[in-house]
Amino acid sequence: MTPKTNKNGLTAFLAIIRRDLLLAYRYRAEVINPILYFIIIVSLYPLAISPDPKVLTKIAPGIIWVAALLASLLSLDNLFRSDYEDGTLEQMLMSPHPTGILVLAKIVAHWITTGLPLLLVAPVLAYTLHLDPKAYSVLMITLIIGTPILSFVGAIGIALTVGLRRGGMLLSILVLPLFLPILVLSSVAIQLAASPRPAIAPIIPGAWFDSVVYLTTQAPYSAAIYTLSALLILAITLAPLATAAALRISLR
Amino acid sequence: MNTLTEIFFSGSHWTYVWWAYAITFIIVAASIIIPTVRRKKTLAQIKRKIEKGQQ
Amino acid sequence: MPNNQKSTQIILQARNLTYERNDNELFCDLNFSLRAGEMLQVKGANGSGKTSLLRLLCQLSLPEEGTFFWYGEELKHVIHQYLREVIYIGHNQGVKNELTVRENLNIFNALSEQPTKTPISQVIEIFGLAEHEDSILHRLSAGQKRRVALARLLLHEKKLWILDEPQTALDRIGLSLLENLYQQHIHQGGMIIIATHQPINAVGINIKSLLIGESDPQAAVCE
Amino acid sequence: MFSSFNFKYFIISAAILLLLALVYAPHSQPLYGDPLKTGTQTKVGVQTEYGLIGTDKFRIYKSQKLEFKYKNMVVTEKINTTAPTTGSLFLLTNWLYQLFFFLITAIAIGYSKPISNFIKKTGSLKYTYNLSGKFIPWIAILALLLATIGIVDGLAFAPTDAKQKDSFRIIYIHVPAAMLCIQAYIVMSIASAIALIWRIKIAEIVAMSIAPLGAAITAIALITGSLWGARTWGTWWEWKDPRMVSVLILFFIYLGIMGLNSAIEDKRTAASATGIFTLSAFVIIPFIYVSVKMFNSLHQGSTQVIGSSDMHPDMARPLIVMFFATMLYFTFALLIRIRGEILIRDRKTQWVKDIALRS
Repeated sequence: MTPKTNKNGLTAFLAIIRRDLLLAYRYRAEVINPILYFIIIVSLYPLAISPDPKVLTKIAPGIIWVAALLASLLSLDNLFRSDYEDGTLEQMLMSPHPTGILVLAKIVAHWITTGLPLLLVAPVLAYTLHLDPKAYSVLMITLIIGTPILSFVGAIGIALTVGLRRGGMLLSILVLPLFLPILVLSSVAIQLAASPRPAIAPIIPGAWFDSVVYLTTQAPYSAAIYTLSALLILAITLAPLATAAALRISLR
Repeated sequence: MNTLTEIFFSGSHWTYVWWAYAITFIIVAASIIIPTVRRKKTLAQIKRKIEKGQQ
Repeated sequence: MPNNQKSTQIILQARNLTYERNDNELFCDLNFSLRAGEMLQVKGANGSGKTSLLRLLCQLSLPEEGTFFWYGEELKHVIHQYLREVIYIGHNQGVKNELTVRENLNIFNALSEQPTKTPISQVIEIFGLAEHEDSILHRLSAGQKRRVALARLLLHEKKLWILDEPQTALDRIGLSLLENLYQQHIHQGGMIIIATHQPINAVGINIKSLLIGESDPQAAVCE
Repeated sequence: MFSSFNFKYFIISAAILLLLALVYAPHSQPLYGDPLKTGTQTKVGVQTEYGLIGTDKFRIYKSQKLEFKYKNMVVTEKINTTAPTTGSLFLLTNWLYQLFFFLITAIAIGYSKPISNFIKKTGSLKYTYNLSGKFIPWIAILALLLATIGIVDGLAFAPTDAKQKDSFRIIYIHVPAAMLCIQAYIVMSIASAIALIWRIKIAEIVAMSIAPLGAAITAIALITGSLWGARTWGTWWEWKDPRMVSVLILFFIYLGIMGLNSAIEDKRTAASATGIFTLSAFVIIPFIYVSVKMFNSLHQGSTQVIGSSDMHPDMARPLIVMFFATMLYFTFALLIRIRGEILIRDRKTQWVKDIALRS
């Protein structure tokens, strides 16, 4: 009879989150990188396209979301890379706790250190891009729901390419098509919130997701937000399992 | 010769149809020929290695 | 006093193990078994698959064929108990260089399910890391980092130790510390599988040896 | 025979597959939507924030702009009568086809225990190599026969569409290809799932060899789609069209899978890693369709037409023939690719050496 175990999955989960936050705190300089990257990318567009406020308001949601997507894609690398190199990842795979929980902890910690700061900076940048005042609330909602999905789905990609020497380019080719629904849903939601025109949607729900689109008649952007949150729930439940399996494979 | 140019560059409805069918034919043919060639090549490679091994 | 009455039950057993690394077979039909209180030294030239065999034991990689048995049961079915009883220290020591000694040990303490056998502060004393307890591992020497990695052996009640070249970068004191760790573990009925070239002069332990690769004709090598 | 049939597996898998069918149903219909054949009588309605604004029944002859007044709001709608729609005949065959496909998979899963030890027992790679060797000529001949019938019928005998004249004949290549790249992906996902769960070598080889073939078929769908669009919509690439964009994303996913597959040297780990990625992308594909359809409804203000009319039977006949032709072509090209991979995978075994010496 094994002695009473005083450490269940939860303690390991919290220990890993605490460890990663401690690491991030100890190297605070690195936490700012995704934010700087985010700011620089956003500032490219007005210079590249046109500083005229009318143009910028139209494309502001897209700019912010593309920048958020690229920033989180860039920061995915330090999710498993350092653990892979110093062997802690092997120890995690060998721990009796289910790997899914440990991976979930790492992804949550990664989101707190990289996804969350983007949320703080986004409204300021949205202001500089003359975003429509009505759209700020929806911008924040989509970012709060969207950025965790980026971390979860990106974790699967980085878990697959962590073992490869030149995995960086392959990671973006793998993960960007999977990021697309998030990008499109969020920018559609923000544009629907910003634009006064009533949203026109198909009226014959041919399939289940036509009725989801049909929902735009309640609040113009609600269907997009509903789908985004469905994607978030799917990501939270399935991505850790897929990432754990992917880690097992790339460490083989 | 001008029938060819006429078919493929006259800009009428049929040109688009012919272009579509031609490109599909090329891709389909490639997707059949390339693996067969590769299969033949692997067989030849194995054969060469065996013969080299026997000397 | 070494427990001389040998417990006959085979705890860990491997049957016709075959392993391929990108299409060249490292070893096939490898059989070995381990009883409580035994130590197995895996020998073989570099690249002969010693580390691969250890990773197979840790279930980090899968064999082409062959099965493991733990207490007579197939490992696939008792993987959870197995992982509770096993600890693996590989080449890269599995410690975070950006954290302090105490923080590293705290994490290992949380990662395993058993209650802590020896409290962390006592473990730090045993391994002579008392004054470096709160210093970042970056600043410590390779030998001290290796001691932090080995400190994990005492943290929990682990039946099977799987060690890959544990003695690298250890000084004389470290080596003697390591050797009496072996003795202590074996006497308590533990098992050790170690892949190393240095001879292990731990008195009172019968060391079985297992040869892999071409270095020895009767080694388990593939035709 | 029935004793080894595992009803639990069968019912669970049937339930899961039914759920998948529901999720995937919308785009297993022809990917180019349900346009209107000119001259049909129909109603057009638009759902706006202020309620349903619509017309009563009227006959549509050409693309036109409709004006609806609602309170003080004027909503204008553009209706296009593009390619002929496919009628219920086609939808029926499609649903039967999908149902047949999922039923076979559910039964196979029910028999998974006997099947997996059959596969393990028969030294699967050699057995598959020889078995497929026998089938390939027949499949090739049948595919060629059906393809020629379909194309000749489609090009020569099908009536020209009133509005699109002859450029609509691209439909006989575009629609089967568009559907095939979805089916290829589903087959690849099932093969990867089997390879991951039971680690059967042949499943890994099947999954790995579908990726390049799927990419080729998606390329065909994209090219023929844009060529067709070039004639009917004027621009050969239309970002607003949800079908084109989602097929393009599927193409990127195929390329990602091929990239990941070639990046890992060891074949077995490469197959497992690709399997994980295929299944993760399999979960996200419905969301791609949802988001692109929503994107389209935001910018174009989609004109959903109440009631869709049937496709002229002469037009539909070659399409159905072409479906079976493309399916057979897919199996044919896949089997060739599989045989190549089997030889590479087992190049050390004796039976491969014999074949090499004999060749």
